[in-house]
Amino acid sequence: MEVTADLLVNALISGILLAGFYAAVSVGIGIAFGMLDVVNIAHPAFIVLGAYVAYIAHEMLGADPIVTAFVLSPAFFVLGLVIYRIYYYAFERHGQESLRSLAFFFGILFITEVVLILSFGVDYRLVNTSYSSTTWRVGFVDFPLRLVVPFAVSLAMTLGLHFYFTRTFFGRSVLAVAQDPLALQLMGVNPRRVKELAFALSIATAGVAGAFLIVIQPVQPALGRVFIGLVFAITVLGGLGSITGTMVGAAILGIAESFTATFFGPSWSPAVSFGLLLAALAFKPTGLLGR
Amino acid sequence: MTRKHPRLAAGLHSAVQLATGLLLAAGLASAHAADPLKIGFGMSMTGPLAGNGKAALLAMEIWRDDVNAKGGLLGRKVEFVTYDDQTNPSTVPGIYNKLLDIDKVDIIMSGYGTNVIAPAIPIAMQRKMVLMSLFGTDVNAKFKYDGYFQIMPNGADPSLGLVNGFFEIAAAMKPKAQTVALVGADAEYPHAALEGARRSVKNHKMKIVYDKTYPPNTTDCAPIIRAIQATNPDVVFVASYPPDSACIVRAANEVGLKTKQFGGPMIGLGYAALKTQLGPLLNGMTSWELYVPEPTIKFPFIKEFLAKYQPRAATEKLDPLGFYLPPYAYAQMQIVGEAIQKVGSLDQGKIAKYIHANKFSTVVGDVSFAKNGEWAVGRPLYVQYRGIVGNDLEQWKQPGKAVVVWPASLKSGEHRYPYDQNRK
Amino acid sequence: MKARWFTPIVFTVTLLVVALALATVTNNYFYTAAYIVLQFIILATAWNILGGLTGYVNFGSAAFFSLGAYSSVVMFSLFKAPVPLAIPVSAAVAGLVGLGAGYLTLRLRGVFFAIATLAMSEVLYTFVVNWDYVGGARGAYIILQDDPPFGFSNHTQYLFTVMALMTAFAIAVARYVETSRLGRGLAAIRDDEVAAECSGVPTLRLKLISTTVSGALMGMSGSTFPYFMQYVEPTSSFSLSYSVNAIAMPLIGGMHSWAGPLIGAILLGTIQQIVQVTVSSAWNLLIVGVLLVVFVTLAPDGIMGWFDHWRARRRRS
Amino acid sequence: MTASLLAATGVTKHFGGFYALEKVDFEVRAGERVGLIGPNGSGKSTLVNCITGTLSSDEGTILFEGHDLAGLPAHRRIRRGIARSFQLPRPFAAMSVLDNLRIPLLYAAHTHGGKWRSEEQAGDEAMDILRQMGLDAKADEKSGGLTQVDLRKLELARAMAARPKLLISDEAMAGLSSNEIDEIITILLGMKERGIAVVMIEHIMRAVVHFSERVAVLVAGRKIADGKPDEVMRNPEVEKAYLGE
Repeated sequence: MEVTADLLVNALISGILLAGFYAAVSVGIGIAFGMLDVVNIAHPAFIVLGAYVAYIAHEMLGADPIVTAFVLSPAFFVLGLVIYRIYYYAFERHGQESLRSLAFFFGILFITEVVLILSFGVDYRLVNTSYSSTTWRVGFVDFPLRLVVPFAVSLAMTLGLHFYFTRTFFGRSVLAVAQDPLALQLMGVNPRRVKELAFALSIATAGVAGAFLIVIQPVQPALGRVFIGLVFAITVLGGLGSITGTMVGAAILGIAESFTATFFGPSWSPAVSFGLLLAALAFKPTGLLGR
Repeated sequence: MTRKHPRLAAGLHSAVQLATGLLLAAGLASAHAADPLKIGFGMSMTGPLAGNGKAALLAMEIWRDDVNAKGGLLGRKVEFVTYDDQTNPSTVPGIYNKLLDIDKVDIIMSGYGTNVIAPAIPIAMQRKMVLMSLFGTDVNAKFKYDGYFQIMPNGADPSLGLVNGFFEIAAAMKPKAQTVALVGADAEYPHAALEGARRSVKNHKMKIVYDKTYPPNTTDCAPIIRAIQATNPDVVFVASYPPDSACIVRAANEVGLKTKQFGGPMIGLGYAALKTQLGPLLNGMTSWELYVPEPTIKFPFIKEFLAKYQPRAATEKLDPLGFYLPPYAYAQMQIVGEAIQKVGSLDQGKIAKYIHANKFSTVVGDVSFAKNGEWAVGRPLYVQYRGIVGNDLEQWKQPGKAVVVWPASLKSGEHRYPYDQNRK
Repeated sequence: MKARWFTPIVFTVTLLVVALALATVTNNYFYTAAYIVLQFIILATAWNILGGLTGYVNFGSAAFFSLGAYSSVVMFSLFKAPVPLAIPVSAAVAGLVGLGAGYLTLRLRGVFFAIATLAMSEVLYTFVVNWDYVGGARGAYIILQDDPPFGFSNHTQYLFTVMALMTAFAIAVARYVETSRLGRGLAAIRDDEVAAECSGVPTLRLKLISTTVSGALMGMSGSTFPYFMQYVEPTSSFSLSYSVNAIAMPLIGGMHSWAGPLIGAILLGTIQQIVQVTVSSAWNLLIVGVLLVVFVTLAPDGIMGWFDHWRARRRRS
Repeated sequence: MTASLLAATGVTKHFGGFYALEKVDFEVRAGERVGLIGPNGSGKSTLVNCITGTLSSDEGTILFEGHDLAGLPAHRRIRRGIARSFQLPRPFAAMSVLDNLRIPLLYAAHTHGGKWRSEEQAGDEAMDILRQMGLDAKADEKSGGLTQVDLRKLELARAMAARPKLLISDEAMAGLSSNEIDEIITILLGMKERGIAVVMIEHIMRAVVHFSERVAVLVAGRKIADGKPDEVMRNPEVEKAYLGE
């Protein structure tokens, strides 16, 4: 394949736009797994749930999926609170239980899938927004709004989260909670409360990512499974414990996927993505920006 | 599910049989004349192809009700025994052995698609059962089983028959297309279609300039389309499954793909879901279809069938158009039913022989079978989408939106090219 | 039970059960359903050697299963290898990959190891999809034209028998690993790897043995799959359900002894088989999901845990 | 003077730019009782880790009974006779106390204890050790549920079960009451009878002075003193390091 400036620049832009979506999908795992050590493997199922919620609102009220997602994010936040409560009483209280909690979240994943199948059927759903089929063209570079809008909103969301976690008292106590819950308690902060709110926040991001998902591609109830590997790859690749790590991981996988698809053959892109992850794990297990 | 199929009780009963190891010798219970005639099959009711599977099941149930209204088969009421194969081949041996050994069905049918048909064939062969199957691509090439039949209308050389029309259209353009880009998803069916396409391209003396596959869950297909555009092909051929069909179509519009002819056997474009969701993005594409409401397509009774199917599909949240799979799911039942009635018994060997020897008039037109169980003469349609406005469903029920451009005998309009000038 | 009697007893019981089944059961459904349950017993038992006894969670069981299956496909394509030859080769290939995964444990613990095995599974899947010799995405056909050997009346019964013997073998291996000096060392690694190393346990060697044995047994469970189906394709053989079941079954049965995965696999495997032919599989998934949630929250040590509690209480009173 | 059991010379270990140990010489003779002291972060635990093989040193040689230990992993070193206890107890929490001792008996003791032990033999020997430690009543309890002092004893018992020639006790008394400290000291003093050399790392001076025949002092990764306890305590540099704290 001949490498031209046209292809190169477009591959890069496509990769970056894709990375924006990937960041939104993974940022919840970046919080739950990266900061709280909660292996929430059901996160992608909540993303798909978010996609269906956005779909329903669009079908019934003609509402824009992304607007819906933000309006309904308190509901996802509450869902997160509930799930964390169950998780806390079943596992966290007893300490070292990562394997059982893994199975717990698998169970939650299946239950969510079934609920979606029973209520919406198994067909692929898709939403067409006013911007779905518009593409801006700057020179020879394409900016399809279908990806640009989620990218921009995702960037705003992840940056917002980044500043929230680095600049506010609550955010910093989240970063502290995994490392030294005792010290936090001495400061008068209840670590459980902190984890609960942070986890709820991570589920709220799933709702928003779900809206992006249904704008970008058709969705069916079991689609979440496809994203399990991807979200953990992104979180681990960039490094745990920071939102910037997730963003870096998303950028690497997004751009790698786009370049593989453009210049080598899209069929190999999973091998490239997960090969990168394996290499990163083998040589720097803490991730590129790891703590 | 139990609402539709009273299987729960029967299933629990059989589970008890399994658990207690109570085991009846096959053939002990011979069918009484008044017993219902049981037809058994697995079908995708969950999993990635469940949308198709459930629509097919509905069509088959319509046939069952039609037949029973006329007094059943061989004077016996027809009953279905169905299981969910989860679109997963590893469930198939269990399902068919259960159907044959425990449920003692009289006739078996296949589930939807090559993946679940392939593991059913060895079981059918072992039990010497006729297997009428639904949309497999050249599965019998390896097994060479004479009790195997297949209803997708691609002809005796299925993977070539599936795609040949597309390249005949390309060859008929002036000037004749020279360069071809092939792309498809990493799954059974698209790979089969690509294999046929390579042969067809060679037959038409064109040149392949791009030939790659992609993972079915690709999120953004724009890099693929750009890589294809960089080779500047006259023709872009795509073989895909529903989610990636949408991915490719959108990417082609976003990138502004410039080529003379774009399309192919893209599964999903035949359904209402993608037709309405993609809407005007489909304009100008040359796509494979199995039925479209054009004046040149005059299958007997298809209108009556759709009149029954569409309202029920709407209430069960299934494909509301029913142009793709349902008529063929119905037709395969018509063929099996007619054969049983004419043979006058359930002798599998005689039924197979009858189906091989005769021509059947079905809702999808006249069908006769080649030696390998495929349609003797294929009849896929290639259409060009035109004048689609917005995301309205009703427009697809009107003629002139999906104009048949191949085969010549069914043509309802001329192929317009290049693609990029007919996109709007 | 004395250790040296265990293996002969397991094999004798297995042979008796198989002989009884072959003599009385003629319907093939029994054999196909039993085959699948047995296959899950091996997968769960194999997973537990690494996951339950050593404390490393393998998330890529489907990949090892598929390695076994595709090794058989290659052998069959090359020279129509018979089942008894395909089994050891499949086990060896999967065991070698397991050995490679074992070196990952040098640097990766806990969830990171689990993610690495998941990534490995994705990479292997991509290779199989792009490898035309084994059929690539289209899948491979293994068409058995000859009659089954050893006078079996059909292939299903033959493969069921083979699977039953492999299951007995896997259980014997798991029991041996658990009760031997090796098992004590693995348990020490599970509890505290640094302390184990400082107590003289050659941790790397033991972990390599564990990943290799676990991988080889998983490969073995997949080796007969292509003969059973006569058709394999990558999407379903790398299906997440193998990986999840391999974890869920020991978890439900109990992870600290060989009997846990056995009980869990029989229970969950049978339920799945029954549900598949009774209610829709949406419910099937729901049952697995609910069982998982209920067991991990309410019965942390699985069914064997209940049993141990009950035994302990009876001893005390 | 008996021959040297452990002879570490010029041991250096750095983490990035931070030198945790810089050219440290450290010697232990057979059966000797040595105290190793130093402020927090002075490199004591790093030195222990380098000797027992949990870390590998960057420079220097460590000889044990005249053999170079370079490249030997931790499990091979304990098999040669270097056992340790951990500063923060690391029991095999899911096992019973007795089974905790079985691990070193089965995996380490055989190499110089002469023979492979059977499970039964290992159990009997483990029981003996627990009796000496006063832990025999808790033999069947899960080690995860032990009290602090019992955990410390278990650490020492498990180290002894490896049948070592050198035992390195890393702060076995931190956080214990004075009665409990006396118990531990009695146990450590008893090692001499079995011909086991002991290196005691401790903050509690009373214990160190009482216990040690010789004391070495590490400050900021360097050894600043090594000699008889009373001499070392009078060393102005040591006084500075300790009083300056």
